[in-house]
Amino acid sequence: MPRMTMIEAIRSAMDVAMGRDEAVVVFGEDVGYFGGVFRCTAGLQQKYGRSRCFDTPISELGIVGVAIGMAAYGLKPCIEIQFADYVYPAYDQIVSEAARLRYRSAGQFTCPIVIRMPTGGGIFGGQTHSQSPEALFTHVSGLKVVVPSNPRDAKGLLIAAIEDPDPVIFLEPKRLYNGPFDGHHDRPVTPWSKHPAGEVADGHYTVPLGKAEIRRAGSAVTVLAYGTMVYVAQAAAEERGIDAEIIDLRTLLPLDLDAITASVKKTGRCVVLHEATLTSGFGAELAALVQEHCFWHLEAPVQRVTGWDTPYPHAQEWDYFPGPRRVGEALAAAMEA
Amino acid sequence: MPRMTMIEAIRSAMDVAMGRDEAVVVFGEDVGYFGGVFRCTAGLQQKYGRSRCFDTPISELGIVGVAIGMAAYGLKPCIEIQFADYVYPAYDQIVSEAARLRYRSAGQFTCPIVIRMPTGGGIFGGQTHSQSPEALFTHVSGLKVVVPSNPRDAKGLLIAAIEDPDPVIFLEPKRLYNGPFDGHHDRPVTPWSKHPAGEVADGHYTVPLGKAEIRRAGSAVTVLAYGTMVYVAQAAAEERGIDAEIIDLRTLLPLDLDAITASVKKTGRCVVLHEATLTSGFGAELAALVQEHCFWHLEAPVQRVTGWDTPYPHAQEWDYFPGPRRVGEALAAAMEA
Amino acid sequence: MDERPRLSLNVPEPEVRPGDTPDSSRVVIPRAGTVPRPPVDVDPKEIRDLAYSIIRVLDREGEAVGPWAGTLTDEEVAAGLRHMMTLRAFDARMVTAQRQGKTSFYMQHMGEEAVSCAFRMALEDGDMNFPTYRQAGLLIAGGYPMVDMMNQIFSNEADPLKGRQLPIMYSAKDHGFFSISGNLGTQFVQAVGWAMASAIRNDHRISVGWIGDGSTAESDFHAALVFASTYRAPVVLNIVNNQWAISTFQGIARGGSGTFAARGLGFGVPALRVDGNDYLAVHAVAKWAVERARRNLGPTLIEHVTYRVGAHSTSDDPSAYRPKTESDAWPLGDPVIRLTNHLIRCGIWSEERHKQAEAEVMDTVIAAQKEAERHGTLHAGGKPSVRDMFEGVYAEMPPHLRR
Amino acid sequence: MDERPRLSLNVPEPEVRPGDTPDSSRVVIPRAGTVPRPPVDVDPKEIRDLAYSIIRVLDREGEAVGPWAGTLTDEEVAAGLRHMMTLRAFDARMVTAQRQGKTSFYMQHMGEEAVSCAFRMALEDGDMNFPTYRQAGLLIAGGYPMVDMMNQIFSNEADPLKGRQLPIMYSAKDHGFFSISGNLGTQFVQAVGWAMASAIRNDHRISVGWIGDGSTAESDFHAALVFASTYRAPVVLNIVNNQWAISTFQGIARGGSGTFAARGLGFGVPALRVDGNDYLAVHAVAKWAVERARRNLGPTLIEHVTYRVGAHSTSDDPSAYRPKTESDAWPLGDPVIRLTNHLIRCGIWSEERHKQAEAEVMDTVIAAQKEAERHGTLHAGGKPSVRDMFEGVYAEMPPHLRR
Ligand SMILES: Cc1ncc(C[n+]2csc(CCOP(=O)(O)OP(=O)(O)O)c2C)c(N)n1
Ligand SMILES: Cc1ncc(C[n+]2csc(CCOP(=O)(O)OP(=O)(O)O)c2C)c(N)n1
Ligand SMILES: [Mg+2]
Ligand SMILES: [Mg+2]
Repeated sequence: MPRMTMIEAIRSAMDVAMGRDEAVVVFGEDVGYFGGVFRCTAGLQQKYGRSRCFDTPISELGIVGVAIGMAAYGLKPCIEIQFADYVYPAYDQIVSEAARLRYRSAGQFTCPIVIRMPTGGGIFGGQTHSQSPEALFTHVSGLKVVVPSNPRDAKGLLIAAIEDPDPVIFLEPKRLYNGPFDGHHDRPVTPWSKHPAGEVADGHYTVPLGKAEIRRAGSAVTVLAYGTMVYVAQAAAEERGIDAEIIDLRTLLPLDLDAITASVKKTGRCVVLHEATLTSGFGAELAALVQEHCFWHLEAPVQRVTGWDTPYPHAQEWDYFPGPRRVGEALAAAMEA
Repeated sequence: MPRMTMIEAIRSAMDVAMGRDEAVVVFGEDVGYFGGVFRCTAGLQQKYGRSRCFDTPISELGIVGVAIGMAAYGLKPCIEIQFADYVYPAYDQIVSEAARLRYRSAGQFTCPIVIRMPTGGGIFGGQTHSQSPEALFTHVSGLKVVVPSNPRDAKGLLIAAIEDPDPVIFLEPKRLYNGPFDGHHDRPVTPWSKHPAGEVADGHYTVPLGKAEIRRAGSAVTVLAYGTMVYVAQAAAEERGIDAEIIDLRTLLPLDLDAITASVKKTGRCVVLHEATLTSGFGAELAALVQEHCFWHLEAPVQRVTGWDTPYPHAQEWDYFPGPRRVGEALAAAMEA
Repeated sequence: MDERPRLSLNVPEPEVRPGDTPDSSRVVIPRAGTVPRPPVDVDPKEIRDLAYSIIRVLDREGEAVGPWAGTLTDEEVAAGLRHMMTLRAFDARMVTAQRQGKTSFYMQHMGEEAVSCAFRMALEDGDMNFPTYRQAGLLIAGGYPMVDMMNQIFSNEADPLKGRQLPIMYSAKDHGFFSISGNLGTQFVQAVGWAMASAIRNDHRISVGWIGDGSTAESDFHAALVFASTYRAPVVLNIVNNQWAISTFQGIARGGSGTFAARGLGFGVPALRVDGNDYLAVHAVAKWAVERARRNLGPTLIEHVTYRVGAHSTSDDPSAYRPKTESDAWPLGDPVIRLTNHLIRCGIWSEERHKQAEAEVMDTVIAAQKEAERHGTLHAGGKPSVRDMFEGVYAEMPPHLRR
Repeated sequence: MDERPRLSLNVPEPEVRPGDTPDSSRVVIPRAGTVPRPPVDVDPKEIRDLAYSIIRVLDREGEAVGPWAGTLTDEEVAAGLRHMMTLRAFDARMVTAQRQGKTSFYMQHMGEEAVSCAFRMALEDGDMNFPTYRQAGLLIAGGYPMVDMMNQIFSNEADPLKGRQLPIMYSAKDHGFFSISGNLGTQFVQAVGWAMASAIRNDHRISVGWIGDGSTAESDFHAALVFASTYRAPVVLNIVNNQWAISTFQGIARGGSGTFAARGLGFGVPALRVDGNDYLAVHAVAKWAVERARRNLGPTLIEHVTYRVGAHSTSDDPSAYRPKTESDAWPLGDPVIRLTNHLIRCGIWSEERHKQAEAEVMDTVIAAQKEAERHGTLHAGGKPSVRDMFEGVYAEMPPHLRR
């Protein structure tokens, strides 16, 4: 089985999708000739031509707006927003248009687009290269929201997203592009080539949207995580010696509630993790659902470990990031309660 | 004490603020000569001149963008977005700029602006005149989010918001503009002139941001509501004969958590209400906080009664709206658990 | 102290407000037939003047004159008149229906009928419009059943949009009519995307974007022009300048630019202004722009100069912000009367025939309304189901909507 | 089957890519001194041509010629040269510092020094710039302490922004420098708002917006022009066209418009193009536009034609998308060399003096860097506190941040 980084896996997904379906087109800022600032689209223009992979003007609104029009025509655009922090200029087109087109036209027009964007911190990117805006999309009916945590999933989920008949927000944790990351920023990173999830099949396969995966089976406490935080959870559980069951949600909307409740009903405890700010973050929805569906099984309050309710700072990045120490404390607290 | 509708109270707040402080300016689509499609700014241009109250081009981005520049100069813009459903084109300016300006410039530049917008449904406005986007703002550090439920509060909160040194999102439940509304759309509405909260002082006063108010004291179950849902809660409690304690949150960010926990610790039960869609709505944050801070006092799961996870429909408006029947059922279920 | 003159804010105001007497003599309007018609493959640089003039075909006497005349046969023109009359009758009935509580909301076209009715006749089946809420003429002229329009307006059991959308926010894919959004402007850039897709697939079909004068201030307008200009998309971009955006006169959106068409100049996009109350002129300009797009010569921006005679919507009362007499003083006249006069002058129409046509048209509209009302109106009779509310959010209903 | 030619997508491409040989002979550049200088109260309609030309003062021989020459004394020009040299030395040191791990990120100005350095000299204290990340010349020429810039870049304990911002996202209110946003374009419309505020308060101060060629595609650019045009705001709107937006050549943002300045024409805003590598021309045009604004004559749009010689940022390697030799072939030369030659020709500068000045400048920069490093660098020495992270989200810390 070939080895791929997350970047290579994402590129391979688009390559496979473009090869199978002429309707798939790829565009965004710097994605054409250059192949994207993170190189996720490198080689696609050369392979599929300038009409199917091209650079765009710097207008996120325009990128999403034309993608919606193309989808209404019958294409399947898979577009890149250079950083998730820059998606807001396109927010109206996503929320008011892409998300509602099928509904408001009673299915006459649909919007099968994928909006890819690098998300999350950990690269000293400051306020504008570090954000995790997933909760701003999970509140929007009509969207799907996906956050892969490894190359194998990234490829399978991205192909599934491209093949999906509805708009998908595809958030790529940029701290994972080149290797898994457990939150210990002062330790060297193991590359994906040394990690089993770096084994990625060359051809077509999908990982279904809406299905979570258990990353570590355990009985003491359920940890709900996605993206980078999956590795932070693993590190924290290991360091504290806590038998946590770590669920990698993979798709936030629609959510795999069955997997969550099954685990929490077993463990009776739950810790929710994300990098985004706490208030009204996606962790709020998770905590609300868990207490609603597992109330009688819970032995401790659901805890959230998240970024702080501040903009993402530059110098204090590692004080902001919810690393293994903070996660470990929460796990311990959950066990004590 | 004079009687005012919510519209008159809001207008009076701006009038008072403009009269006291030359730095206060008011603008937006149709707000100048005409005085706003809901008439909230009627007469202000005539009284304060075209430089302080004027019509703008139809560009929500532009309205908020120039307001930020004006605030950086030293003015205090109080601007209107014609419907909350149309705020998304300005989302980037609000989230990336207004909310972060103080922080990122270490206080050199600040952004004392108020962004007023009619919110909520109940007027057969369909998908684009009915939305409640509060949760899209409560996730953003640096913003304050206010939702008044009656004329007296509306005026006091709006003056407080204008005087506040930071950006405030001010959501005006349009179904309450002319009278309280308990969700019984088939019954005639009592005008504000017949309601005690329609008594509004003429001059300057404030209602502090960040403080909730108990609308109905009770011991059986705590209901967390804001805007229109306060009246729905009252109707439901009355109809079911349940001794609910109804808290009108008034400010969602920063939240009056003390008031909430004090009540839930007393009642042991909690129902959270809003018109916005369920998933990642502000109710998720409320439920998450309540279970976290009152876990050992809770005798039943925190329930959420909200709009459905669909776009706001036109014909099915009263099936979508979380009216007294659905709220009553939740109250009863909370009592039974 | 600084002795220089102080700065002050310029806030444009219309020349007249309620109580004032409108004076249209200051409006400069070129005589019909005087604006040249360039070849469709003209270099945009050569025709910058067209952004500051007005292309007109029908003169005061009802004669079709000049290089833009002659794009339609007499029968086609007569059909066009009937489309406009139908739209006007349709509007009249629906405004009344709204007052009667049969629906929640309505927006009419009074004075602007020529724009969408004539434009439609320059398109082929398969082309796609991305309209605003004031181009129902595209549907009427395109033969979309009026009863389906009314079913949508009444949100009844036969509503093709299942009660989900605000009245008049039609969607009719098979008739080249994209789902109307309540959010202004968004569709303009989507039209460019649709056209780009057609170009990517080496298709023949083109798309048409529509936007109001006020809405040109929105960001989508800019994005549409940027993308259309860069990728030379086969799209016609229409600005319907009906002088008003609710209570706001067009000077607030237009600023110092002179015309809305001028916005195209900054993008190297050919920009034309046309008399929007002149059915023949609209058709001729539409045909020119459609041919450009179809021949892969790229986008065209058209400003249709017209006047919103009615209220903005059934929620609006224009007497609060403009003189009641302003519409009578509007110098470009009424599109229906002007085309009627033309046909009479051509000898293929008469006063009597017109009266008769009016009656026929009204009968058709009334018959459609009767049929629609059999399926219910907003508060009475057949309704879309509650199921319809939950379905269609996604292709497949996810678990959280099923719960 | 349809026999007409099929549509196809136009995707603009630069003339040369890595491996190709740049050919600047096709670029049409007017001779220095040939573009007329209109009075500042000119009707914008009269000067549409200026959007398609290039205003230049310094000729090939280093002579200042034509109607735009003569806005600065020799001493001022010599000071200007020193500002540019300082900025270049500053950049060189900081690029190295980033490579040494003293900070996370840096963006340099190589080739574009004249634009911000010269513009600053046309402003008064109290005016406000809304810059992008490539106008540090405004700070250097405005006398802002270099050590404070470096403290910000190093995110150290003396960082005026308390470690919160990405390096080079300076904020210096007292120096008329608005907080830089990482989000492109947003500041352009804010500049218009600041200017509107000054007009509302009948002040004398004006504002200046800055944006890159690529970023003109953003929505904020449109909103800025709409509002500036409508309210005739006292603002100067600068487009710095350095030919590239990361890997994307300017043709993608510009489309068919010919120039970026042309975008102003659609708004009736005077639009000028200037040789951005000609310190004297930039200053002259800036002065003209600033005077217009100050005299309440409204906004001006300026396109500064320049070239980004360096990489986009320390994260970028331009050899992947453009020929290495492209910058040498750039026909407008190097701003520092051109101004040096001018001063030498005027007889108030010499090769030796230049060498000496280079050494002095470098000493000052190094001294500042030493001082800054005493306060720490990103990963070593003094740091902003964790408290700094929690403070300043609001004027008063709300309970949920205190918990
Ligand atoms: C994004 C957005 N902002 C505001 C509105 C409210 N609104 C509805 S119609 C209208 C005026 C539009 O004027 P114009 O574009 O000239 O079109 P017209 O109604 O004249 O046809 C406004 C402000 C909206 N629907 N969408
Ligand atoms: C809203 C937004 N989208 C994308 C980016 C990523 N980005 C940073 S710089 C840049 C290129 C800007 O080019 P240009 O405007 O020409 O300025 P220059 O770098 O050439 O000075 C891009 C795409 C961003 N910072 N903000
Ligand atoms: Mg209009
Ligand atoms: Mg550039």
